[in-house]
Amino acid sequence: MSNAVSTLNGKVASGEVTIREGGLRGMITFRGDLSNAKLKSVCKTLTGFGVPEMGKATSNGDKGVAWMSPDELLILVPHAQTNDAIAAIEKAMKGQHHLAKNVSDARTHLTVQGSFAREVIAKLAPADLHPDHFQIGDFRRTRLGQVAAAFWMTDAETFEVICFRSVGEYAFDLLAASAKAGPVGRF
Amino acid sequence: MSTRLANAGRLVNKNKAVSFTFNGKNLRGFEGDTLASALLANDQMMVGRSFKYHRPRGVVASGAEEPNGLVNLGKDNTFEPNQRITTTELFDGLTATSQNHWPSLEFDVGVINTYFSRFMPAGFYYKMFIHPRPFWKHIYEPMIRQAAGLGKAPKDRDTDTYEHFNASFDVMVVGGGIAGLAAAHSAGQSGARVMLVEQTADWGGRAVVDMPSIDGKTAQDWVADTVQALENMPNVTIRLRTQGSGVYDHGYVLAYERLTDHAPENDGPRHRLWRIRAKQIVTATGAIERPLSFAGNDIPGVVLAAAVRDYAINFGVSVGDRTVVVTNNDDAYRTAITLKKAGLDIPAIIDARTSAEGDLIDEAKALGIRVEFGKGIAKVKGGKRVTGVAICNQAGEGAVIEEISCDCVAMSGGWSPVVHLWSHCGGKLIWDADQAMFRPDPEKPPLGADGAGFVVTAGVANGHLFTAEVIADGFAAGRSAAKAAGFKAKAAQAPMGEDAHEGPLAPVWLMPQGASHALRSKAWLDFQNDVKVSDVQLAAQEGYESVEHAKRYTTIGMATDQGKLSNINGLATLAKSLNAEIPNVGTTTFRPPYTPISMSVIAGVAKNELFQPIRKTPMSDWHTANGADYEPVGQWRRPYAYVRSGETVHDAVNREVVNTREKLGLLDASTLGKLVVKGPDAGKFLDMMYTNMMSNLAVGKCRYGLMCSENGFLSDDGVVARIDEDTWLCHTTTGGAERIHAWMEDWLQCEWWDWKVYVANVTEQWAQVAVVGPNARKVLEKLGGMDVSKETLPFMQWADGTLGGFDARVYRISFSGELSYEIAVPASQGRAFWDALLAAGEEFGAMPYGTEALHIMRAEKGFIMIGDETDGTVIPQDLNLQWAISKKKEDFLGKRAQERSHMADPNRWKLVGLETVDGSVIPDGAYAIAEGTNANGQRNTQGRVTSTYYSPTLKRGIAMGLVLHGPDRMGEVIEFNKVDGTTVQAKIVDQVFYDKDGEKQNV
Amino acid sequence: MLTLHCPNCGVHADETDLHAEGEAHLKRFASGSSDDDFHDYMFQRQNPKGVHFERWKHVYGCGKYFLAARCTATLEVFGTYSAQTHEPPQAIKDAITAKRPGWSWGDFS
Amino acid sequence: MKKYSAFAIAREAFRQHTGWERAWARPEPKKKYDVIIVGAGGHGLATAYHLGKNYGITNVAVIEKGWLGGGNTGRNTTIIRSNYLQDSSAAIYEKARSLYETMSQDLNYNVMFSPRGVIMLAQTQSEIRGYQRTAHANALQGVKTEWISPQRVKELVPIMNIDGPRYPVLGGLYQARGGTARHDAVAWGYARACSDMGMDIIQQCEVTGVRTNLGKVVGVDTTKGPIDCDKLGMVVAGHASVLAQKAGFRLPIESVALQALVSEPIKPCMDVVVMANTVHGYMSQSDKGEMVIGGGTDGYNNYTQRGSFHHIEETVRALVETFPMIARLKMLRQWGGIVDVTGDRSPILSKTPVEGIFVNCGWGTGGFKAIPGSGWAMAELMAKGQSPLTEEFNMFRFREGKFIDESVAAGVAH
Repeated sequence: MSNAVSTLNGKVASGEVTIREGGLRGMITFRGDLSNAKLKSVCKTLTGFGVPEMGKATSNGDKGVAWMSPDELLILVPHAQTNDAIAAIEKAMKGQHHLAKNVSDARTHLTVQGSFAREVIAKLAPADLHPDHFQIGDFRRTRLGQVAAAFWMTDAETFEVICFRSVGEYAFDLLAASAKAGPVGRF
Repeated sequence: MSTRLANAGRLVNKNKAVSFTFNGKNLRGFEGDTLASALLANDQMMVGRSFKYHRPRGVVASGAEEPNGLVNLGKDNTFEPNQRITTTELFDGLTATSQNHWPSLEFDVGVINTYFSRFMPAGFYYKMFIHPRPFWKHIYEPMIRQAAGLGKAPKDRDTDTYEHFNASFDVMVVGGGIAGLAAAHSAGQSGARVMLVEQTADWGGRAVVDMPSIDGKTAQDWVADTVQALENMPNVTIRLRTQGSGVYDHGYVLAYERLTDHAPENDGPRHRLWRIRAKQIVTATGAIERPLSFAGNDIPGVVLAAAVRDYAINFGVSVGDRTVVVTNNDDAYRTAITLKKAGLDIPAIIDARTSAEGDLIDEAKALGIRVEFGKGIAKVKGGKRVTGVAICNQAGEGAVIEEISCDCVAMSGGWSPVVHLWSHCGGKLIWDADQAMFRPDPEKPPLGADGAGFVVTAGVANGHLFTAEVIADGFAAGRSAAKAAGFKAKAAQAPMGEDAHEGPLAPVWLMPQGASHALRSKAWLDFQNDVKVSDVQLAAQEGYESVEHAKRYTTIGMATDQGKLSNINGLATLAKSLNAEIPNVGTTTFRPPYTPISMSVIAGVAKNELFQPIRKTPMSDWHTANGADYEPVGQWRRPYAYVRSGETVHDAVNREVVNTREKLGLLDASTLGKLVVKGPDAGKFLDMMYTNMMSNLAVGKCRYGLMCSENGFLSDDGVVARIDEDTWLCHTTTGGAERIHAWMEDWLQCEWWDWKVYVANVTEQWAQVAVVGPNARKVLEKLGGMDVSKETLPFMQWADGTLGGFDARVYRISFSGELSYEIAVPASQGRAFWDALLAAGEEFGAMPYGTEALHIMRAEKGFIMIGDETDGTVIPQDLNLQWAISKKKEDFLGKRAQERSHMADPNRWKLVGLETVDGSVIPDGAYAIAEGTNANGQRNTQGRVTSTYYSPTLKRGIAMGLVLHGPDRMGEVIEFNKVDGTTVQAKIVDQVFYDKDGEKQNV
Repeated sequence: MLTLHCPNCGVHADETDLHAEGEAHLKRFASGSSDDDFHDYMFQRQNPKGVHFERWKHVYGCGKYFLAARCTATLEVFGTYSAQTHEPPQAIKDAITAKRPGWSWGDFS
Repeated sequence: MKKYSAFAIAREAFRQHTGWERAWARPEPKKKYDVIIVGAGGHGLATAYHLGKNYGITNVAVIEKGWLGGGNTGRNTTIIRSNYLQDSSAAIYEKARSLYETMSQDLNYNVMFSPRGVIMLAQTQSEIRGYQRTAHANALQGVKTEWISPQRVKELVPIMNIDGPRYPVLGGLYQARGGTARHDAVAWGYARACSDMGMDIIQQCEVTGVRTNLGKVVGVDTTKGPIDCDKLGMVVAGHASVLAQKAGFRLPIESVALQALVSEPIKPCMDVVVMANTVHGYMSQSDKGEMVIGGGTDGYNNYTQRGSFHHIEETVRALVETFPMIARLKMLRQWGGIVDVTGDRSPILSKTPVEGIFVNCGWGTGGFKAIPGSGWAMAELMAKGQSPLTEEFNMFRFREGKFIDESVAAGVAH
C-alpha cells in the first residue's frame, strides 16, 4: 500500500553507533502450541526457519522468527506479504487452537549499529549483555528505559530492536542519546 | 602556616600550574591537587563554618570522610553546593566559595551562637520556642532555618548529561587499595568476570603513602604491576573515580562513576551510575582514622594524623610548620617521622598510652623527636587557627603541665573499618576490643537470594591493620568470592607484605580521661553538626539511651559525612555514660549511599524529552501542527481541543461541539484499546469478563459491555465486536488497554488455565478515526468503496472493506448521539487516511475535535465515562446500568462482590441528570448538601456531581451526578455547594439531555 | 532489588522486568459463597514474616505469570514455579523444609 | 515533671545542665495494668496519652520491642495534612491536624509543628476534577483548603517548573495549615507526658504471646515475663499481622516497604510541602535544610526495612523534572520502613474478635500525620467502647463492602 509509512519514516541518528529506524517490517503475533507439527511446518514455510528454542531468534533480511513466550512466536516477513502470510497460517492451522494477528504497524523496528552497540543497549536494559552471555541468536524481551522492547543481534556490532509503535520515537531518542554519550569501555 | 613543601608530592605535577578562585581570591595549585591540598598550599586553613555554632572550620581529613571542607562549587548551571574539597580534583578555572556564614567566612555574625553555646546544648530546641504559639512558624522557625542549611540552593537547570549502565559480574570488588587489588587479581585469575572500583583517582590506598614492601617491591611498584596485570585480563574491568555506593538485596550494587568532575571540558556524561548485578561482592573499603576527643579539637589546624601525612606525601603540602602529634597508637608516629624528615618541626608526640614499644617509636626517638607517654591534650589554643596546646596527664582531670606552641595538631584515635557496604544489606558487626573497632562478623554476612552470604570483606575493612595480613586477606577474599560464584581458584602464590613492628593501641574515648564539664563541652565528636562529648552525655542523662535516640537527639552522625568520623567516638561516649559495654549499645543503621551521589545521576538520561515516554498516534504530528492543546491520558497525549488563533480553549471546544453536531467532526480514537480474544472458549471467557452476555453476540454485530473488578466496582467499558465464530474484538478505554489485557491474561493464566483462549493486544496496529455528524455518511460515500448505508451497515454493526483505497474496518457505533462511524485502518496508513478524510470532508465542514468536545457530547447524551461517573467506588447498579448486567449468568467477575450488604443497600447514591435552575454550570466536584451534620460535625451530603459542562448545544449548564434516591426524585431541586460557601440549585432530571429518542443517530 | 528466575522463559529477571502480583494459591469464591469465604478470598492475606508464596508476572519479558516461594524476612528465594498449579510442587516444599524446618503457610507445610 | 522553657535552659546553663531529669522513666513491668498498649510508636504513645488525659486511665503500660519511636514514627517524611476526600478520613486527619497545632504547648515539648502549607499538584484533567471534588468535600467537612492556580503555585514554590513539557502544573489543592513536624519529638514528647502521668513505658520488651480466657484478653507474655491486663491495644504498624496471629485472629493487611531519602542540607529554598502524585514524588525542606523526599512502596511483602532502588530512581527523576534546581544536589541517605496496607488503603481502628483487644493498624503510607487524632480516637474507643472517629474504620467493613477509598480523588494516602 503506497500510503504506508513506518513510525519514523526511516529516521537516522548517525555516529560511531548509528540508530536507524528500520522502516516497515511485516510482523505476526502467532500464538499456539509450539510443539504442534502444523505450527512448526508453517513457521518453516513462511520464514525458512524452524521454531526457535526458548530465548532464541533467527532471521535473515526481512524474514525471521523469534521465541516470544512458551505459546507465542513473532514471525517476520516482508511488510507487503503479511496478510498473505496470515492467510497461510490460518489455512495451515485450521481446526487447531491458535491466534495469528498482524502487528506490523503496532511496532517500531530500530537498528543499533556500531562499535559499542552492545553498550548502548546495556545503558538502557537491565539485562546481562556481556558477549559471553548474549550472542547472535539470542533474543531478549526486557525494557529499554521505561518501555518494553525486544532485541537480537544480527552481527557483532548490530542489534535489531523492536518496541511498540507509540513509543517508537521515545525509544529512538533514548538510543540516540545513549549512543551520543559515547562508549563505556566495558565490553 | 600551611604551605607547599620543596619536595613535590607524589600526585602533583609541579610543571603544570592550575588557577582557581576561592571566595573570589585568585589562587594557584598544581595538576593532581585536590581542592583541599591546593587551599592548604595557599595557607587557606579555614574553609567553612559549622552547622550550629558557626565555628571556624578547617580541613580535618584527606578523603571522603571529611566533615568540614564543603564548598559551593561552580556557578550558574554548574553550581553545586556542599562539594567536598578533599575529593574534588583541582581543574583550571575552578570556582569555589565557602558556606554557611554571613557576611563572610572571616567575619560571620552567626558565630554569636558559639558564645551562647551553653544555652544551646543537645536538644535545646525541644525545650524552648514553645510559647507563644504563633512564634514558631513566624519567628523561631524562619530564624533557625536561615541559620541552618549549609550550601546555597542552586538556581539554574543542570545542563550536563548523566547515564546509567547495567552490568553483571561474578565478583565485584570495592576498594582499590592493596587488599582490593589482590582480591580482584585472585578472583580474576580464576576466570570470574570481575569489576574493581576505586573512589579516588589513584590506586593503592594507604599503602602507596606509607610504602610498605610487598613481594620485595615497594608498594608503589607492586600496585603499578598489579594494575597492569588486571588491565591485561579481559575478564576484569577496573575503574578509578568510581565509588561502590550501595549494596542492595540479591547482589545489586550501585557504583557511582564521576567522569568529568575533574575535567569539565571533556565531552560525555558527567556521572554514570553503574547498576551492577554481582554474584559476590568483596568490600575492601579500608578504614577511617578516628579523631580524639579533647577540648578544642575542632579548631582549624587540628587534623587527622594520616591526613597530615597524605598532604605531605601525596601533595607536598605541610599543614603546619610545628606539628604536635597526639595519639593512642603507633601509626601516628609515621606522621611525625614523615614531617620531621621533610624538615618540619615536631615539638612533641603526645602518646596517651602509659608506655609502648615498636619500630616506629624507636625511629621517631632516633630522629630526636620528644615522645611523652601517658599524656594528653588538656586544651587546644587558638581561634581560627591552632596556636598551641596545653598538655596534661591522660589519667587526670586536665591540670595543665605544659603549653607547647604549634600551628598544627595531628591526632589519631585508632582506626575504624569502613563497614558501610557490608552493613547496607544486613551484614552484622562484632566488637574487636583489642583494636577498639567494629568489624564485619564473618559468621553473619548479608544473605543473598540463595540464603548464603554474598559479601566478603577484606583487608583493613576486615580489621587487619598490617600489610602482610591485609594483602593475604585480600587475596583470599578474591579467591573465596570467585569460588562462591562458581569458579575454581588457580594455583597462585598470595602476595607477601612486610611490616614494621607496632605495639597495641589503647582505647582513648576522652582526653584527659577525667575531663571536666568545661573541657567536655569543648570536645567535639561531630565537627559539622557541632555535637560535643557533653551533648551525648546529656542525652544519656535525659534517658535518650538507645543509640538511635542519642543520635537523633544530639544529631551526631547526621551531617553530610553521616558520622564517618563521629560514630564510634559517639557510641563509646554513650556507652561510658550508660556504664555499658560498647557492643551492647550497638550501632546505628548504615544506609546507602556511602557518600552522597548526585540526584542527576539517579535520574540518568530521563530528563526533559526523555523524562517519560510520550505515546503518540500516527496522527500526532498533525495534531501538534494544528493547535492541539494536549492533555495527558496515561502515557498518551490526546488533543483536548484544537485551538485556532484568536480563540480561547473554551471557544475551541464549543466550536468543535457545534460543528460536529451540525456538520462533521473527526476524532483521533486510535488510543482506544483493542484486544482480540480468540479460541473455542473465548465466549465463555468473555461472559466472565463482562457483566453482560458476550457469547451470544452475533458475528458482524457490536455490543456495549461493562467490566467490573472482582471487588465489584466498575472498571472499564467499551464496544465488543464479534469478528467470527471464535473471535471477538474488545474495545477498552484509552487508559484501559494494557490494564484490561493484563487483567484477561491474569485470569487465563492463573485461574482458568485449561480454557482455550488467546488474547492479543492489537491497539497500536490500528489508527482509528471517529467520523461523526450529520455529514458522516456523505464523506464516506465520497471516499467510496463500501456501502455504509443504514440498510447495509445499521447501528451497532461492523464491516470490513475499502474506503478511498484504504483497507478499513468500519464500526457503526456512536458515543455522541450523532450519525457516527469509527473506522480503523492499519497504523502505517493512519496519517494518510486522516489527511484523506480532511480533504474529502472539506466540503462537508469536516473539523477535528478533541477530548473535551467528546466529553461534552457524551454528557449531553447521558452516556457515562469511566473515570468521571466511576471512581473505583461505583458499581454499575449505581449508574442504572442494570440492563447491562446479565441475570442469566451464574457468575462473572464482580458478581459475588455486588451481593454484599453495602453494595445492595437501597441508599446508595444513583445517577441522575442535573439542570441548574439559573442555567449556570455546577462546579466540578460539588456535593449536594443535606440538612444537619454527622457525628463528627461534618455537613451531611446527599449526592455529588460526576460530570458537569457548559453545553454549547443547549446553551446552558448540564450535569450528571449521583444522588440519594435520585431516580425517584425527578423534578426535585437540590443544592450543590461551592467552595466559597454559597450554593447552586439544580433540578433532578433525566440524564439524557439531547435527542432523547435517538433520531440523529438512527439515520 | 530482587532477581527471580522466570520458569517460563528461563531468564534470570531483574525486578524491574517483573511485576509483583500478590499472594499465590488463592481459592476463588464466586456468587453464592459465604460472606466469610468471600471476605477471606478478597482481603485476608497470610502476610507472614517468613516463608511466603506469591505471584509474579514477567511483564517486560515473556508476559507470563509464575509463582515464587520467598522469605519475607530475608528475601531468600526458595524457588519459582509454574502458575498453573493449585499448590507448591514437592520439590519447592522440600527446598523450604531444608532451609526452614517446621514452616507452614496457610494449608501448606 | 520539670517544665521545659527558655528560663529552664538558662538556669541549667549555669549549672552545666546537671539538673535535667530523664524525659521518661525506665520502669520494670508491674504484674498488671488496666490497659497495655503494644507498640511505643507515635500512635501507641498518643493512645496512652489520651487514655490518661481524656479519661483518667493512667494504670497503663506501653510495651515496645525496640526503642520508642523507632518504627515508622522515626522513618517518615513528616507531612501533616487533612485534605482528604472521604468524610471519615477527613474527620480523623483533621482532628489530628488540629491537635498538632497545640501539641508543643500541650506536651510542653517542642514538636516543631510547622504549618507551612501543603500543595497537592494537579497535572492531569482527572487530578483537577479529583482535587476540586476534594476541595468541595473539605468545605463541608470543616477542613480549610483551597484550589489554587498554577501562578499561585509558582508564587508559593518559586523553584518549581510549572510548565514542564510532559506534565504542566494545572493547579493545586492547597492546605495552608498543613505542614510538617519533627517526627522524633512527637514520640518523645508523648513518652515524656505519659511517663509523667505515671504510665510505664517498657522498652526492649517483646510480646511473645497474648493470653485469652473465654474469648477475652487477660494479658500478654513478654521477654520480661507475663503481664496481665484488662484491655490490650495493638498499635504496631508493619508487624500487626504477626501480633494478631499471637492473639488468634487475622487482619486484612499486607506489609510492604516504603522508602524515603534526603538530600544534603542547603539554605532555605522551599517553604511549603509539595506532593505530585501523577509523577509519584513529594518533597519538603526540613528545618535543617535537607530536601526530604518520599518514594513509593514495593509491590511485594517485605519485613526487611529495605526497599528496591528503582523506586528511588522513579521518585528522583520525577522531582528533578518538577524542581530542576535539585539536579545538582546530592542524595545523602535513603532508608525504608515497613508499612501495613489494607484492602482499601485506609486504616483499621477497631474492636477485634477477641474481647478487650483493640487494633490500630493499616495506616499504610499516611500514619504520621494522623498520630494525635488516632491516639485521641483510639483512646475513646478503648475507654468507651465506641468512637465516632473510628466507627467507619472498623475491621469488619471489608466483609460488607463498605470501603473508605481515598485513591478515588487521585489522592494517594501519603
